[in-house]
Amino acid sequence: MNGAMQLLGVAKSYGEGAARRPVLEGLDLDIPAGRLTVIIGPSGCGKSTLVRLLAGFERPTRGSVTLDGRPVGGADRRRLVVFQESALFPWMNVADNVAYGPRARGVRPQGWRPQAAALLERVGLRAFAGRYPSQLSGGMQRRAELARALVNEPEVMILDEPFRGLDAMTRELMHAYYADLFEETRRTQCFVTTDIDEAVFLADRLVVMSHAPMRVREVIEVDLPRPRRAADVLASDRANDIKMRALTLLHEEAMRAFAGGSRAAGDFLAAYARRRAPAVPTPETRA
Amino acid sequence: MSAVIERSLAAEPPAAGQRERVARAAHALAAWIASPRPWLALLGFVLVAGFWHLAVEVWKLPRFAGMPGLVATWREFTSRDPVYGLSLYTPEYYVHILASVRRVAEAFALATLLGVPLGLMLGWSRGFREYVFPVFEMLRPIPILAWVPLAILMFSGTESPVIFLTFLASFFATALNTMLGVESIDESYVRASRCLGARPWQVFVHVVVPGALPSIFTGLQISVGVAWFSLVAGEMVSGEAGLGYVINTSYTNVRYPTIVIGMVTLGAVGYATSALVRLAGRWLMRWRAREHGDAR
Amino acid sequence: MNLLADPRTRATRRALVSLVAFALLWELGARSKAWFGVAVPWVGHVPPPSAVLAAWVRLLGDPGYWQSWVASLLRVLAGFTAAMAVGIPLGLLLAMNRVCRMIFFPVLELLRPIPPLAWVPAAILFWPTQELSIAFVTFVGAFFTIVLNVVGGAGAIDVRYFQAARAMGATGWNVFRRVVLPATVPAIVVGAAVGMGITWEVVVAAEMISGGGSSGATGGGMGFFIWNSYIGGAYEQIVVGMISIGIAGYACSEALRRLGARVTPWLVRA
Amino acid sequence: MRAEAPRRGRLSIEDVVKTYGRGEAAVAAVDHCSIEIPAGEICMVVGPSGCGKTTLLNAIAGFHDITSGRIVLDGETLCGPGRPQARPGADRVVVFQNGALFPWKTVLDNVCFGPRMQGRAGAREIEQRARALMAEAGLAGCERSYPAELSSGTRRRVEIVRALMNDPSVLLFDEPYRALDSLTRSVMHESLLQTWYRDPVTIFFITHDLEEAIFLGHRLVVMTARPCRPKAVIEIDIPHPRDYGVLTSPRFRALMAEASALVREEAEQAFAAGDAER
Repeated sequence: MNGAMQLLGVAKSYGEGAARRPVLEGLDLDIPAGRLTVIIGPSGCGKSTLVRLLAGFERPTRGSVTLDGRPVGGADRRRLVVFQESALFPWMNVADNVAYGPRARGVRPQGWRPQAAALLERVGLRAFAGRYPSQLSGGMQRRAELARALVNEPEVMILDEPFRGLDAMTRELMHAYYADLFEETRRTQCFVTTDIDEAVFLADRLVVMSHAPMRVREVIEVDLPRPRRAADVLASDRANDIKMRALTLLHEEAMRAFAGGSRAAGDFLAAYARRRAPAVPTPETRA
Repeated sequence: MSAVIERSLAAEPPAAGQRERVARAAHALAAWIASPRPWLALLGFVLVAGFWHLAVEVWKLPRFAGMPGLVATWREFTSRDPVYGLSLYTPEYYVHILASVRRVAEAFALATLLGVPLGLMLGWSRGFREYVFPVFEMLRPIPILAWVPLAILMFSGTESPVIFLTFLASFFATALNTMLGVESIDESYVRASRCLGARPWQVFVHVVVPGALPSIFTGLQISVGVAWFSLVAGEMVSGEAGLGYVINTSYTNVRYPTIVIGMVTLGAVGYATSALVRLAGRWLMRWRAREHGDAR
Repeated sequence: MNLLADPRTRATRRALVSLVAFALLWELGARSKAWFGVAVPWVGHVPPPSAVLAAWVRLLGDPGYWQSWVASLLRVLAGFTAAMAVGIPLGLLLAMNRVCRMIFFPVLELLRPIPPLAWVPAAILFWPTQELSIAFVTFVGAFFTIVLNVVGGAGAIDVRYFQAARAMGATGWNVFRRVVLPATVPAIVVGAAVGMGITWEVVVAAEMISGGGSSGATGGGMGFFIWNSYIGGAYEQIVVGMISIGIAGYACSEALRRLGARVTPWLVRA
Repeated sequence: MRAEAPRRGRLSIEDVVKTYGRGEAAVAAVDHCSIEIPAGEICMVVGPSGCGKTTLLNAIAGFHDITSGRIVLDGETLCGPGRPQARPGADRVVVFQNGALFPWKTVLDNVCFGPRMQGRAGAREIEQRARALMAEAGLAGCERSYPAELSSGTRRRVEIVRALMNDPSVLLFDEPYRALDSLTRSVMHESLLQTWYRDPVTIFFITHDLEEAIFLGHRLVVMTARPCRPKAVIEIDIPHPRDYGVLTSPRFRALMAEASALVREEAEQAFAAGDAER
């Protein structure tokens, strides 16, 4: 089973001299083959940089990023990314978008056409194949993007908060979709998010990251049965314990992040500090 | 733990913000010098000027023979006693520049004074737009230069027709962009201000005008460019002084290097005036500049 | 359903009212000298719309009027297509190749503020025939707008599209043909529409300044037709010429916008 | 807690209908919706995207009219038969989805905007109160910044303080935290509750996020798909004050299960119809 990725002693910084901004320092991270690894950490802790390194859009300043032991070159179809905002080509309809990869690599149509059609069917977009991305809803765009990536049979799928911005209900349905797709294809997934519920529902392996420098704070094995159903996960105590553990870790990281001057975490602690709430009026007593 | 928060929550003293911005600007400049960018730009100029020099004065290619050469023009431009009477050292050169700049400034000011309020009204009140915009939109496509004869008929003398033409071009550009600016304001700002009890005229002053400001300045920049465009034409046809006049008369009196001097000066002064408008915009809309600079 | 209250018809009704009012005021102003003895400033010296209309009807039968139309249109199209033919590829080249951009973009940026009409004397010197020099000036007018728009458009393409394309194994040429080109089309359409507007402005001016070109009085184009009417004292014809060019310019820009809309079906219309 | 007169803010929406367009092109957005909100209650409104929740909020705020029905605030009819559109006013302040702080005004000028426009008090007094309210909300120190310099979370809290400066009877929230990431959102929830404990104004809060709805609300109104009308009302009997620990309590999870079952049917209908739920 291939598709295992590993980061060893990876460091990454932007700018030179006085304006040098180290984002990653000595990061070691394992993304095991055939499993769904979810990476969660406070916003602004360098998760997007990690995505770019895994995808090969950027080189690490130090250390190595390997796929099945071999160092990773530039971007290629073995490691495909699904971005936060849709990267569907707006000027191509859904069918052309999905067919783009195989066509660009000169694969003969008989090689990919049946599979593309099947994928479109699988994500429920066969009826919308002729539509342009701007004519699709947020959820449908995300499904088209998943199909566009999967048609290239990548060994690793890297997703950078792909469902952020969707309304909660569409997100829930997308979670189910994505989990089923994973259980069918069993390709290595590296899913980055800030949403704890999303992380617990999807993950085989939940990696909580620390802040500045970004390191693995703790790895939690999510041994919930598959296929996962929202109602079961909500009711499961095991899932609840994992969520509590992750929440506590993240709050501690936010505390450290705040000391590092990150504004986002600053709000967190400002509100969080005044837990001693004043005496509370309830609507009934006063009316 | 709350001590940590109180200390860090207090925003850093503004002076640091200022120093930080200056340091960042200095750093950006140093990076720009170090990068290949300025040298390649210089290479670009050398290539174009070089081709012009070679084609005219060295290879004497067909068609280029009669043209003023680079060296000839440069010598004329920088000589104390220019053959055709116009160079950096002759006061007449600056008289022409001043004449043109004064006309553009006068026309641009008038266009802004009339164009911005009209644009704001067109964008703000639908009734006003439904009555006024059709006439405005009928006159706008008419090329400014087609107004030349009418301008001469309508205005006596040679000065006011040129100012009118330059004004006309700027006026249409300013009014249109201001109107588009008002229409592009996010409706939630208008709604928020009405929620907070602002009466219509207060909404106009506190939301519509500042909200439309970015587009107004886009319009003003286009308006300056268009002003120079029609000024030159106006001066060529009926002017007595000014850079357009210089270029035209240099042609009729076969003073070719001066044509090029006129053109280059026009380019430089035009660039300077639009840079001035850009700076005014940046200064007036400081809240935008900070948006890109400091937001961490 | 009260027809008058429907917003659309109300808008057209108000447009008619304002245009009629404008024409009436113009008529009154223009005839103020004859009717009231004192000329209203500015408008007083302008031919009244009734006279303009009469002149226009007369001109409709005059082949010279139509020849001027054709002459100007041909010059516009010549200059415009040349500007597109040179401007778009150059713009794309500058967008795709960083070194070329860093070399040539600053030069273009400094040449741009020189008003196109300032090129007329140099163009007349350079080109053998007056026809070519007018076409060159028209070219200059539209060229800078198109190049800068294309470079701007291509430069603003979201980097994620390149990353996605490259990750899926697309090579340089495929990325250009399937990503850069389609993504730049909207900017090309905008550049073309603005460029077209400028070409009309420049053609009229060039024709006026250089005496209407070599093909004599009639073939001189609208600019010359207007200037000639002014010299000849036929002031009504000046206004006819002005409005005709206005219509021609508007029609060309509108045609471009419609063509642009068809070429970019994926852009959701507001 | 400041002692003050019996709380204002009793809002009743009585059989409100809203359709856009006319004749066969008419699109119904709100369909015979009736909700009673007692003074000081946090009423959460949940429903699939595009079902007309925002239309209802806009009608209360007075941004557009209603086709029929009545909306009454503390006994005074805002809009109803004879007056289809309410007049926007400082008694019903809206906090918008993408925020509506004036980017060209400093934070302090934003917060003082309401009272200054209404001319209700002297300039110095307004500024004093603004600084006090900002300090209370932990926003001391960013008076002179421009909104663009603040993090999105801080901007939301400034917007709420700007609303509270006008002593509104009702705060109308239109999915205010949708664009924020989950961690910042949990911060905003706690900060909003802190503000409410200090000054319990009535809150009409639209959201699609069930966890947010149950964590904040006293009551949860589940809306049907378009055209929206209340499908069910869930009492959220988790005691106040609440903090993030509540998210994992059994009662919370039971309420989540009940609410998501109700909402799922409506969402699936919208999802299957494939209409643009952006």
